[in-house]
Amino acid sequence: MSPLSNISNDQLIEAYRNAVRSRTLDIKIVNSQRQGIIGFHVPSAGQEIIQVALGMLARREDIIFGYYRDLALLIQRGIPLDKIIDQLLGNKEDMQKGRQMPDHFSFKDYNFSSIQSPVGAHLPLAVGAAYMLKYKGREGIVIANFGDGATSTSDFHAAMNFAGVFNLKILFLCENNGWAISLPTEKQTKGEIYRKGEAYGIMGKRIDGNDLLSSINGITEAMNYIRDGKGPYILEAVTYRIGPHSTSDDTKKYRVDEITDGSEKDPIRRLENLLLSMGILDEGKISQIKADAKREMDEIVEERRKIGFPDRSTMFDDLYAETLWIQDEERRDML
Amino acid sequence: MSPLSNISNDQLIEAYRNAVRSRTLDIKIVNSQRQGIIGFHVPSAGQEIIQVALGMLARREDIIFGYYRDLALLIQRGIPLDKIIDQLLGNKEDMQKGRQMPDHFSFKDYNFSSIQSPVGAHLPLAVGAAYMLKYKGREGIVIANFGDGATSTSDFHAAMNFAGVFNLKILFLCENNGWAISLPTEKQTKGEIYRKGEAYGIMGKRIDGNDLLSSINGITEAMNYIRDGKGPYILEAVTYRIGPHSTSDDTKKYRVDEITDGSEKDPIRRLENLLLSMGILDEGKISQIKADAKREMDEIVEERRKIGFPDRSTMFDDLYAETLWIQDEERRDML
Amino acid sequence: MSSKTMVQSMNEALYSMMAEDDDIILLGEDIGRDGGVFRVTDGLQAKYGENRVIDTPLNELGIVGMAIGMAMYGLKPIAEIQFQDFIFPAFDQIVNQMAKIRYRTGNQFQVPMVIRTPYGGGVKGGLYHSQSGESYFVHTAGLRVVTPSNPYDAKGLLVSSVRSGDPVIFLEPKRLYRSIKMEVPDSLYQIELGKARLLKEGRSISVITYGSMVPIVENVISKNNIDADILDLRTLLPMDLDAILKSVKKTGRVIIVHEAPRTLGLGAEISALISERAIEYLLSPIMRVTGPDIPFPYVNEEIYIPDEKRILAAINSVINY
Amino acid sequence: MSSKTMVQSMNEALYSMMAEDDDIILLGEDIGRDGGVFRVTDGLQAKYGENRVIDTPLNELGIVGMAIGMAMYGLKPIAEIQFQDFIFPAFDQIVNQMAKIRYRTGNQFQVPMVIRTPYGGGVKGGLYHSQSGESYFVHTAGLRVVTPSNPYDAKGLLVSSVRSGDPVIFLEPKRLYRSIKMEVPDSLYQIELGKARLLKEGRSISVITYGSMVPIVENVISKNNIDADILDLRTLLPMDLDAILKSVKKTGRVIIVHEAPRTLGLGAEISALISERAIEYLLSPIMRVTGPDIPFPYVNEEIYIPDEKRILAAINSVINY
Ligand SMILES: Cc1ncc(C[n+]2csc(CCOP(=O)(O)OP(=O)(O)O)c2C)c(N)n1
Ligand SMILES: Cc1ncc(C[n+]2csc(CCOP(=O)(O)OP(=O)(O)O)c2C)c(N)n1
Ligand SMILES: [Mg+2]
Ligand SMILES: [Mg+2]
Repeated sequence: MSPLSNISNDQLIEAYRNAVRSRTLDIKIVNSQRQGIIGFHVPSAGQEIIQVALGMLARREDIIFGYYRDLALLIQRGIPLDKIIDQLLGNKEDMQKGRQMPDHFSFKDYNFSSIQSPVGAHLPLAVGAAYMLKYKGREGIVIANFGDGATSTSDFHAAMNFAGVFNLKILFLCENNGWAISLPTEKQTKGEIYRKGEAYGIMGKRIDGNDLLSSINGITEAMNYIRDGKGPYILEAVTYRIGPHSTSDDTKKYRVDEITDGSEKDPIRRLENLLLSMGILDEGKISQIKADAKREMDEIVEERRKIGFPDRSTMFDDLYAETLWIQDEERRDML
Repeated sequence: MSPLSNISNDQLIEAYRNAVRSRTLDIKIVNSQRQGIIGFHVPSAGQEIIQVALGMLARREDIIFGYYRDLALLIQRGIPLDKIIDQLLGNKEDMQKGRQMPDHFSFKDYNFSSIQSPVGAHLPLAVGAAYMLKYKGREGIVIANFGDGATSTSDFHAAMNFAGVFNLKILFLCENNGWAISLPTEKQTKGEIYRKGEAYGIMGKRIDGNDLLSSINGITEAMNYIRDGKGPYILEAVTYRIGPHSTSDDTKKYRVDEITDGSEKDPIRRLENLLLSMGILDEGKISQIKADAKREMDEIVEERRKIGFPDRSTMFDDLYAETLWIQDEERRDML
Repeated sequence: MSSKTMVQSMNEALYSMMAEDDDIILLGEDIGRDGGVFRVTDGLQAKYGENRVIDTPLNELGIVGMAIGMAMYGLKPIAEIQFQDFIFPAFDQIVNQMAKIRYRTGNQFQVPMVIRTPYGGGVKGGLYHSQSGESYFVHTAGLRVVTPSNPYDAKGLLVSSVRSGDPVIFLEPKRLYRSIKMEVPDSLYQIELGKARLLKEGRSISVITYGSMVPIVENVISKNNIDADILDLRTLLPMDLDAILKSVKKTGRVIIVHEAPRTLGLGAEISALISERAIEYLLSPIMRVTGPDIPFPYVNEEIYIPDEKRILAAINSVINY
Repeated sequence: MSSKTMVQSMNEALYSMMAEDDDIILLGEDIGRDGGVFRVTDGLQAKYGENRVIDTPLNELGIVGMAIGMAMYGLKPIAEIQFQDFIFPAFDQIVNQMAKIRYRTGNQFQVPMVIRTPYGGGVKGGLYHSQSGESYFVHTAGLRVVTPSNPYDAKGLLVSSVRSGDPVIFLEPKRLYRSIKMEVPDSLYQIELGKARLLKEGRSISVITYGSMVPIVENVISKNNIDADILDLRTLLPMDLDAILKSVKKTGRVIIVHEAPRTLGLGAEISALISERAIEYLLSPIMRVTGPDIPFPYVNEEIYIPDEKRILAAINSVINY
């Protein structure tokens, strides 16, 4: 049986399209950053395929705790582009009122939780959400994404151990892109990431996160295991950070590139080749998808740029259920 | 080859004697606590054999980071009883000037580091000490003891991972006594403690910490591995907490005893039977060892009790290399 | 209504709130079968089951982080940290997550949760079972910080904390857990957060205090017949600025008493608020009577905690200034 | 002597100290090959090797804990925390270990180590790359806390911190890393810890500040020709009480300027020290000009940081009181 037997051709094309859209937007953001339109960005280039696969398989009711490099996942999840761009710009329409740096999204309506900067700190929260599902007898699972560097954090350890002890429905998905800023994964830990589950009685597996089939297979297997109540699961998706860590990062000091944008090893190119060989796509269609994506991203950034910034006084809101005298007074004094 | 081939009969008797002395002192302290002479105690009853074995095999230059339940280890390490008692009493002769709770020892001269209350927090420090050994090219290894509960701490995770990455000479020795206060080990983690090393590329093994032979064997093997520079090692010594967690703890709510003081399963009794069967000890000698220990402990506590408490003004010392105006002023104002 | 200790009144508050609201969940070390090392959660696991009164592994970061995740998704967790001294492994979760999630998500997510934890010295706990760390939390916008000083307040403040919808650090003065008994209603009631209690009225001096120091302050004042306002803050973040200023404007003299170390202890903020807003009413320096800037020692701990002598000396120096 | 930025002067300090003393070791995230995300350790790994300039895994607790262990056993580690916002995972190690080991062991062990970390806003870093957390450390007896405001001080204070024999939190105002260039000696020199610098003398008001706010304060004062004492604290724990009191007794008016949130920001302690010891000299309220009690927002960050307008308004209100 083909690993993709449950996946229609349309879904494959959609996955490809979303990967391309994500990459296109990624490049657009990097360029916008250079032009001073967007303040900062952590490119997701190279990690689109595992993210798209995850987005295909995650259900509406599943709660996703993503991290800052999950752009393709957001797109595949169906979060409207304008909401994504609004966050990147920190404009008045940004659901977070311009408070967080670019790429630190929260989309509660889409069951996409809140991204913070401190690496790994969302993982114990994901465990709490999974506990809620269990306690309330709700459908769904929790999916927590993170990088290879995050496996070193204390939060990872606490989360894995608690998840194991309480036997929660949670997928720990490590996007091992080979780097934590300048530190290569082999200096991050001497253990294998997918085997870290053994310390917690948690099942683990490594997959090729740059290959859609491997990703879909691996995630499906893990999700079935989890949905069956057999326990948490850690997937190590081997992927590759094509670009720098962020728009502030200069990779020259520490790195010679292995996979470059659009090269044969680029995961989007790999998918492209697969779909070409399967006859699902042809060169014409590919060009069109790319051109459409380019136009779409150019237009939407241009459109959202016109929106102004949040009113200054809003920066004193939302600390508490009711505002305290402290922030009220500071708002009055400072504006 | 007998597992004990490197151990002389005298050493075995000495080990037994020290286990008995430790147990005797343990009981003496608990009684002193009831009488209000000593403020608090975490009994080590049940864990003497693994500790004595470790003390036998640790070299002078090895740096030990023990934890609060390592009384027998201190005794086997050769730390003078009066210094131990002085700490328990917090008297004027206490090297720590009465500042820490009982059982929180530091004996730098004996290469026995400093014990704190926060569980596990010494483990990253042990890694730092091991790094020093490596950097300075010094002889010796670091030994870090801790309980089963400590394996859940963030400190454990950080320490194990760093030790693995830097390939340090460090023995992580978990005294798994089955409990963390009221939490049984199977609720502490769904992983096996000795296999937690796999998450960090660290070798691990489980031994019967209530059996001297198994303990000596296991520790010897681990130490050889470490001294040969093959990497860190985690040993899970299965042992048993005979008493309550501490003199403040009431076990009735959560526990029915499995091993009781002096029962056939009591590790000291097991060693006693072994030495009897080997003809190394006889009943007379045993009685004498016990009687000597009793007298010794009664006398020394009686003697050290007479020593007064540290001068009040010393409580403002030792925060910095030179005192600051803040503490100088507070000393002046408060005394 | 019956006579209860603080441990009892809080246990009762938890018991009743849980009966009313299934979303309330307790978690922490040894809180279940053992009932907590101070017995505040005694009997609750037997009543509400292991899934609602959760014995956790030994990791405070995990406890707090898991509670935050629960709170974001509809539950109302009440976490116990066994001693406040052991809350620091969770500090990043508290400062960077719990306190900031409502803000950073533009109010998409709320974090209605309480961290209960015993604080303070006087139980021969040495460096690590005696700390008064309220400053670390009061400096952190996004949190509420609450400290009761008696069994009645403990119950009412705990109920209000749970119902506030905000993340609350609830500091329990462990020295008072069983040392005071008083009449406490059996039913649930609330005490408004952010409001101090004027527990004695006077004209010559304002003594501002809270938590573990309240009974000692009351003692000094009554023993020595001092004509003082005694203000028990009850909530440390936000403080009751109006009550503080009102009292100070009346008396013109003020001392602040707390057990935490002086440097950047809460007294610093109180003093600063006063000299920003009411300095013209002051007749003498604002004095702080506090723990010293040293770790809490095991021996001589009675010197650490402000005692009647030191408090009285400060009062006299201010009154006779 | 040549013109250097703060990044350069600190890099030079590290370079030279390491050349003199083999026991000095650097550790942190991305400090080796990459030279640190702000390049403060640039080139040092190439010079001193991987064993002395250590790229660590991503765990701040591990970094600080390992450094403590090194320091207890004879080394002099200098740890970098990539942003001060990320120091909290190590907070337990800092508060309960680093600050307390000398004390709890009765001086058997010392912890000569420095944690360097960039702090403060103004670089579009949002909630998690902008924090000014000095209060969390200043409240912790056993630590020293140091903050330079220019390249010269940065070098001298860093050298003194490393040589102090004590655990030091060294807060580097990241906004000033490259924005100021000044003449800095090439050789090593020290600046005494605990001593403030009076960087301008005047008679009408004392402006007390430190770190990132110093250039802004200087600007306001000089632009507006204000006859002010400007005190750059340099060391936040212990503060230079004598210098503060001397200035305040002279001018009788004081404002305190810092970027950290107001509530229990350092200004609170300064204010309290003054009204404890010199209230009779005061001619007007003690005002604080600080960041607000909110997380540091990404957009509108310029409102967060005290600006010339707010500082001037406070000065005027105090002078014209
Ligand atoms: C607790 C914490 N420490 C340090 C940082 C700085 N930092 C940001 S991203 C990063 C590397 C993360 O690597 P990884 O988890 O592999 O994710 P990736 O960026 O490679 O996707 C570091 C060190 C941080 N954000 N949080
Ligand atoms: C960080 C921290 N959290 C909680 C405590 C309270 N506490 C003291 S000992 C203990 C259990 C430790 O269990 P384990 O590590 O198995 O050691 P054992 O006492 O069984 O020898 C707990 C929870 C503490 N000391 N430190
Ligand atoms: Mg990575
Ligand atoms: Mg145990």
